[in-house]
Amino acid sequence: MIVRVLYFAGLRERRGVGEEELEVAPGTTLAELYATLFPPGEHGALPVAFTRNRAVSHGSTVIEAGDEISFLPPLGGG
Amino acid sequence: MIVRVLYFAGLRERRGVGEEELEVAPGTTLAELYATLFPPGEHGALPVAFTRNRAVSHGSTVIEAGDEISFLPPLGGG
Amino acid sequence: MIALTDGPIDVHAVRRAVDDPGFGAVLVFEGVGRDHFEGRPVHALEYEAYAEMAVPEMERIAAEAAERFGARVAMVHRTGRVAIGEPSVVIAVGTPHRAACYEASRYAIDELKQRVPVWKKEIYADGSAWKANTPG
Amino acid sequence: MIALTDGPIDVHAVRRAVDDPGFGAVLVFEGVGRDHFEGRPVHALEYEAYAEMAVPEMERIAAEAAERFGARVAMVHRTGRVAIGEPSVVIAVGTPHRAACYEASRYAIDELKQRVPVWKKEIYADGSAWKANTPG
Repeated sequence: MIVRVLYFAGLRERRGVGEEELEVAPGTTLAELYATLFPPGEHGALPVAFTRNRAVSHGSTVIEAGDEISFLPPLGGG
Repeated sequence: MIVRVLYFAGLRERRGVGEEELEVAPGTTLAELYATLFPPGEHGALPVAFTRNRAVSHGSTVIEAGDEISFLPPLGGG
Repeated sequence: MIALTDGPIDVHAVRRAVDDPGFGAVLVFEGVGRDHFEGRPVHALEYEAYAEMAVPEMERIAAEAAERFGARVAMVHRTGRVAIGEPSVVIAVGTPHRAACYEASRYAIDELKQRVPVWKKEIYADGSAWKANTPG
Repeated sequence: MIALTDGPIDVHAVRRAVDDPGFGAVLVFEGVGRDHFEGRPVHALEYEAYAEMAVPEMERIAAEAAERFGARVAMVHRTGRVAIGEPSVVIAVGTPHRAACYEASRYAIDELKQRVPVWKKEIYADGSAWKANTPG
């Protein structure tokens, strides 16, 4: 199934795009997709907040077809 | 001796002028001058801060020739 | 910038007086004439100051805020008639970080109300009254 | 007025959005780009937002401040490049009395920093770094 994934800040730079459509296997969770897209480096994975359809969600949430997914790095607004 | 007296807010309105020069007997205190100029009415005297030469002073301070005297009603700035 | 003025306060000029490339936080406080007091309509305000004492006292408050909070403070108070909705006082504060900015701004307005010799008259449809600040 | 903008913030317009004849206190907070961070010179800042989440979150914060403090809140955050000395965020708050004004302003900026999905990059002479807010 197809989902839309948005990237911001350091994750956008690592991924090289601001957003893309991805094919995801049914049953995949947000945390699993994140680990696939951004395997931990030498300093470990960047801690992120998971969002699904523009609401904060949990890593254990199962992704559904058509979802808009994002991983929010630590915030820096203000 | 002559002193300069400044009036503000309600005291200015009661006195009818913003400032004037007054003849004061040597040895007069700030509180005595105030009581003379503004005898307590039915609601008593307005509580004031005494100033002498642009600094807050005490009612017991003895006035000297050439002083600039004022009686500050409760403040309302801001 | 520490001043009294008998015309409208140039809020932007007060704000600019605390510009500094090392400041990450700026707060501009405006005390504004309200259209009512305890349910009674207020038509305008009139302020009066003992200028020769008020300006030095405002300067002392700004210096205290600078020492205590590392803040730059600009402060302008109106005298004369102030229309409803217009600021009677504007205080701009700049600091490197925001916590000190809020503390310094609050300090400046609280001390101004307690210490600076300025008086306010509320003008009603059928009269007027001098209004003192309540302590604290 | 709750918005993101990729150009300079019109501070006066944000201020005007909280005009009300019943308000006796108005506070305008500006978060401003500083020229250094921990001793290192900063040349500019770059902000990025998840706009579809950031604007609704700012609206929620403004609604919370209205309910808790009786405040009207206007809030605009920059995206893109922000020069040193320019505001990256402007928050205007109006209330009948000043105590609630300070509380509401502080609430709005603190919550914005914790909850609104915006990111900041510091640009140095020789590189750049994403800078997260510290909690609390």
